[in-house]
Amino acid sequence: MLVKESKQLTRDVFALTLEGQFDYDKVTAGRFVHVLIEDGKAHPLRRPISIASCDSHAKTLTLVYRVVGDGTLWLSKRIRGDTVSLLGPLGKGFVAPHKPGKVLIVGGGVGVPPLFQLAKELVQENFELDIVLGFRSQGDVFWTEEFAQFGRVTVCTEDGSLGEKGFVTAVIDVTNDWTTLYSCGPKAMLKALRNHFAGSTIQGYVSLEERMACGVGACWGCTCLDPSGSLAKRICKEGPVFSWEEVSL
Amino acid sequence: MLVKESKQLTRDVFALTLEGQFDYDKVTAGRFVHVLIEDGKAHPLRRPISIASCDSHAKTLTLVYRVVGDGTLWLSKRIRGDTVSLLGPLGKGFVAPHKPGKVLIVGGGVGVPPLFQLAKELVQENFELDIVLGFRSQGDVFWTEEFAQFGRVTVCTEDGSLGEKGFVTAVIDVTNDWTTLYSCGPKAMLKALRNHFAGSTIQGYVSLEERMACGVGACWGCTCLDPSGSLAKRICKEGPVFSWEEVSL
Amino acid sequence: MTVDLTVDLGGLKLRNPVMPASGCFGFGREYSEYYSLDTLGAVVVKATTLKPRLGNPTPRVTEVTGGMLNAIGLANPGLSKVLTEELPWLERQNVPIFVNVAGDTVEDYCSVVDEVCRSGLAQAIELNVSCPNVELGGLAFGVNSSVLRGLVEEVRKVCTLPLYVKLSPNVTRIQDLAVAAASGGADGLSLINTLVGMQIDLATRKPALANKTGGLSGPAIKPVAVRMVYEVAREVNLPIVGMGGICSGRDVAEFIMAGAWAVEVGTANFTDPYACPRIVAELKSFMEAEGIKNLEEIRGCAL
Amino acid sequence: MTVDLTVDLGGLKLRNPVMPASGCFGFGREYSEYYSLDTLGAVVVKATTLKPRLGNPTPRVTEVTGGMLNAIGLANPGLSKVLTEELPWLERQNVPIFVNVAGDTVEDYCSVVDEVCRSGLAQAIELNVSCPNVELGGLAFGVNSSVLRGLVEEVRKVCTLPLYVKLSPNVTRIQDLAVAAASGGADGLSLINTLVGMQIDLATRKPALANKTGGLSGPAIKPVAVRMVYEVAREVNLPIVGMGGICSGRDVAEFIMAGAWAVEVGTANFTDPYACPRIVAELKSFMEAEGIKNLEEIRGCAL
Ligand SMILES: Cc1cc2nc3c(=O)[nH]c(=O)nc-3n(C[C@H](O)[C@H](O)[C@H](O)COP(=O)(O)OP(=O)(O)OC[C@H]3O[C@@H](n4cnc5c(N)ncnc54)[C@H](O)[C@@H]3O)c2cc1C
Ligand SMILES: Cc1cc2nc3c(=O)[nH]c(=O)nc-3n(C[C@H](O)[C@H](O)[C@H](O)COP(=O)(O)OP(=O)(O)OC[C@H]3O[C@@H](n4cnc5c(N)ncnc54)[C@H](O)[C@@H]3O)c2cc1C
Ligand SMILES: Cc1cc2nc3c(=O)[nH]c(=O)nc-3n(C[C@H](O)[C@H](O)[C@H](O)COP(=O)(O)O)c2cc1C
Ligand SMILES: Cc1cc2nc3c(=O)[nH]c(=O)nc-3n(C[C@H](O)[C@H](O)[C@H](O)COP(=O)(O)O)c2cc1C
Ligand code: FES
Ligand code: FES
Repeated sequence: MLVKESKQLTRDVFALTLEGQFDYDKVTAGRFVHVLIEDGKAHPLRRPISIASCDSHAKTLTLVYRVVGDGTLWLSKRIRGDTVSLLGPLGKGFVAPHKPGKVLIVGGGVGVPPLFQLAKELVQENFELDIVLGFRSQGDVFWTEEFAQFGRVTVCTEDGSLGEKGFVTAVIDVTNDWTTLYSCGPKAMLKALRNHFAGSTIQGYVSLEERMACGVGACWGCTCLDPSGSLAKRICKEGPVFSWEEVSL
Repeated sequence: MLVKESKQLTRDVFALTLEGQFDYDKVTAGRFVHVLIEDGKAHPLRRPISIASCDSHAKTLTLVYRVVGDGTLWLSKRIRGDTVSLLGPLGKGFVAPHKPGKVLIVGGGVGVPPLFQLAKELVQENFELDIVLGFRSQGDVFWTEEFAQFGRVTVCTEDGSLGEKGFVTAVIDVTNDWTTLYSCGPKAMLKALRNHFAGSTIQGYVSLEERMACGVGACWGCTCLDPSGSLAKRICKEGPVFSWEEVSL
Repeated sequence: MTVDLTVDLGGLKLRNPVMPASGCFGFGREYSEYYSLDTLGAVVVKATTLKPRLGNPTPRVTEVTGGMLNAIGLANPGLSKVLTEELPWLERQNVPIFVNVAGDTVEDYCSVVDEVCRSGLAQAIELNVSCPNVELGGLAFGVNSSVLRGLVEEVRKVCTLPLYVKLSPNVTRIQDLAVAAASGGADGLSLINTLVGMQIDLATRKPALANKTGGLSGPAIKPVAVRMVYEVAREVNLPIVGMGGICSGRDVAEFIMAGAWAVEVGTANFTDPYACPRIVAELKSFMEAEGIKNLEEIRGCAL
Repeated sequence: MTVDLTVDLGGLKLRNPVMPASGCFGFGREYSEYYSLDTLGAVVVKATTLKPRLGNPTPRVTEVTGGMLNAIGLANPGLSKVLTEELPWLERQNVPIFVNVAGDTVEDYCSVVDEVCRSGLAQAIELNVSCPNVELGGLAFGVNSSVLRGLVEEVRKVCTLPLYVKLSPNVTRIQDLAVAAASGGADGLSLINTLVGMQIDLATRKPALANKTGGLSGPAIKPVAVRMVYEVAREVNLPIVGMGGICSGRDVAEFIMAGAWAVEVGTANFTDPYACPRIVAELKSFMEAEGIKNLEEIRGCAL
């Protein structure tokens, strides 16, 4: 696809908007694309990046990513008119709530982006949303205003430099009447959240990350285990979104 | 250096003009630069390319090369404003004639470019030049008019589609009174030329090619042998220009 | 010019010499969503073991310059599911099937090979001998000539299909192992499996893979693979399936010239899901441009 | 934060752990035109043999993805010129000198080592054991434990300098060769030399190198090199000089974490003539950023 715009959101987080042909119909929140780095010669493995936002009318796709290594650094240097090769959309995204009622969305760091597309889709289906976004520090915060159009947003930072101080669990009251929880972020956050809601009837979903090779389910590089520990699931194929019941965190 | 202009001369030959800082003072005809391909990650070896023309006032350098593989293909895609990393000038270039008198310059294919800078330098020193340029076919011919400003140019093509038909030796009369011969081109041509002048007192010089790694004399990858076959010479360091007496072809 | 891409692997006819490599193509389902599998010479399925295996802990793949490391650890659904759920589906795709077989003991190998042969669902067996031999303290079957020969002899007894032995490159002289496999009764040789490698994660200061070491694959290993195919082709008169870093039709030509009859493509599938059919097309154009009528014309020409 | 880059290789003190690798830096003259050699930990000179050698026919270098193949064939001016023309010059550059020694017979090695030690012009010997042993029909000294041990024992008798044995990676278990070298009396180990590889030139349909096979070096081999350093560091308690594909300060850190005490940089010099001093600077910044005070702090931390 062609780069339409590349925007730096924080010190190390970028939003890349691509335009052109893509299987827009198959996009649902939580699915991801597998991005080729340069011509793949020095970098034979593609990079999995969640779809942060998708506009099938304008034919654009937005990815939001943190620069952490060679691949994302290369990506951050693409400018308008450059070509980027994507595979996707891949994986299984978020499923709509089984029950009506209020929905809680919790994102941490670069786990926030896929929740944007999710919030957009849920609001279209008239769900009421509470959104909690956690970041390390003020300088890492992005897109909180964009989320505000979809629901009530609470921001927290680990050092308290913006919003509430502490981890996302600190600002989430488990006695609230949410029916469904969607979360994406560091594994520690996902675990803490599940523990936080231990005993609750809320239906929880997590989006997981693992190093990937194929991205399509063929190499078994990216597995996680079911809670019994005896069955492997491919995060790229059966996931990246799983319900709490499906996986051991 | 920065790409100032890239011009396609034939189906597969390109002229790349670079501008910016360079050790212009050390340029002499026959010396070469060692060109980095991309960031060197997939292509750790630089590519040796002769300096076809150099203008130390305008601070530009021109390389003329044939696209034969990955490296030269990449080079052919550089556009104005792109950066190309060069090492050089490297090697030993053509030395001025020891005796006054007429000079014969013979180039074949992409052996032609370094002779352009040579012709320019010799004319500045008031030598009279005969120039013979051989190509495979009409479509491969380039820069013959540029050479015409320096002397009498004879063009020949293997298939006779332009100029004389045949190899360069076919149009060179050994009884002519040249004191010095400079040649650059395929090894078969260099050999044929030397045989052609067997018994003559002409002082002959050849510019040799070999696969190179370091380009600076450190790896001994690019050697050729002296006529006795018992001494190795590094083409990148002691060459690429040698007198007939120095090397076995 | 018409170019003949077919290969006759000792009676087993392939449409073309390009097959996806074991472990890089699952059992074919995933890539069948990208193209029809009957465009391939054959499909080599994931290593199949007697019992299901979860494989190693993650992370089990990581990238390195020009390649990747994997320590999947033979994760697979086990023989019984492979026979009931995977191979029957794959058989319907109209493409020859090579079943890659792995095990911890000679007995394991024999049981799997026996059942696969009896099932009638496969066209050839590829013996993955890079697995640690638990009876011999974890040394791989494929690094010792007499151990390898012993394994191949036993498997041969139950194997009614063409038997390809897939050699490990982590040895001093691969031609010795090739000879051992041949004298044990192999019908052909596949090479190379991955080179053992390691990457250190500077953030954790520990090996990047949970398993510490992993198998290096991709373009980085191509020169080693071509050399090994060449060395084996000079000493053993059996069909060779070459692999290691193949990304293009020109890469295939290099392997064929070094003595391979057919090739497998592994890591390149991850870079480009259409790699295999693209490589078939590129090989065809290369042969057309060079006036090569069939593969035999160039097979081993560099020897 | 001040960072201490020095290394104490069993008494031999180096300013920093970065030295150019043998064969990739001549005798230092060429790169001394780019920077002052006293910025280096040491210089490892080109393999030196008893008699001058022309080496193999050309082409003897070629590029592959992420690396290169070389078949220089030990071209060098021979011991006597090295002692009279090369080492005296290099000694004046104020940098420790490792003389890489090669030979066809045990006697050759001993003669060269003996004379280099007597000359007083070197600080250490690096024994290149990847050379074919003419007495044993061309099998390399470095691929058989007892042959290697025998060589090292003989060299040890005449070697009065620290003796580093440079191991070949083309073996089944490098740790066995490391143990053999150690028991033969090595003071340290260098690893890895190049992997044997081949490239086919599609235009000629023959191997690209006149010698057919060549040594693979560069980033492509780094994962194999890191793994081997790790395996050797776990089994042998000697200083290790690690190498194979090092291009950056971060690469050096990987080797140190895998157990290396110092490193050599080969192919990277060709990509960037300033590679060695750049890598020293990068290593320093990495250590500063990570709060690592000296190399011992991270040496072998991934083990
Ligand atoms: C399903 C999925 C969705 C993701 N979505 C996003 C997103 O929307 N925004 C974002 O910033 N990041 C996302 N990530 C993480 C992202 O894939 C990595 O940050 C990225 O691959 C790093 O590449 P690099 O070359 O910069 O880093 P390097 O460390 O140089 O990469 C080396 C290798 O490790 C892999 N790798 C490194 N970190 C990770 C990681 N955290 N997860 C998976 N593989 C990794 C790379 O893919 C590559 O193969 C997602 C990961 C997964 C699995
Ligand atoms: C001193 C010198 C001066 C040269 N000047 C010119 C020039 O002015 N114009 C021009 O068109 N060509 C010139 N060449 C040849 C040029 O270096 C090669 O065509 C070029 O390196 C090919 O690179 P590639 O990546 O396109 O080809 P590939 O074949 O992909 O290259 C693979 C490797 O082989 C080497 N290689 C391939 N062909 C040659 C060759 N003929 N000579 C040396 N190395 C080769 C490459 O450098 C590279 O390391 C010169 C060569 C030398 C030694
Ligand atoms: C993720 C992955 C999994 C693999 N699994 C197997 C396997 O199960 N059995 C096997 O024989 N080889 C396996 N291999 C090795 C490949 O089949 C092939 O030999 C190797 O990757 C070299 O080819 P390539 O460079 O084209 O990938 C695996 C390779 C990779 C990358
Ligand atoms: C051109 C070239 C010449 C080499 N010559 C020698 C040599 O003479 N002696 C030796 O022990 N190793 C020699 N080597 C091997 C290197 O010293 C080093 O072990 C190897 O290249 C791996 O390091 P690298 O990947 O950083 O290049 C040579 C390598 C190259 C590329
Ligand atoms: S990345 Fe290959 S199965 Fe998930
Ligand atoms: S290329 Fe290294 S010596 Fe000439």
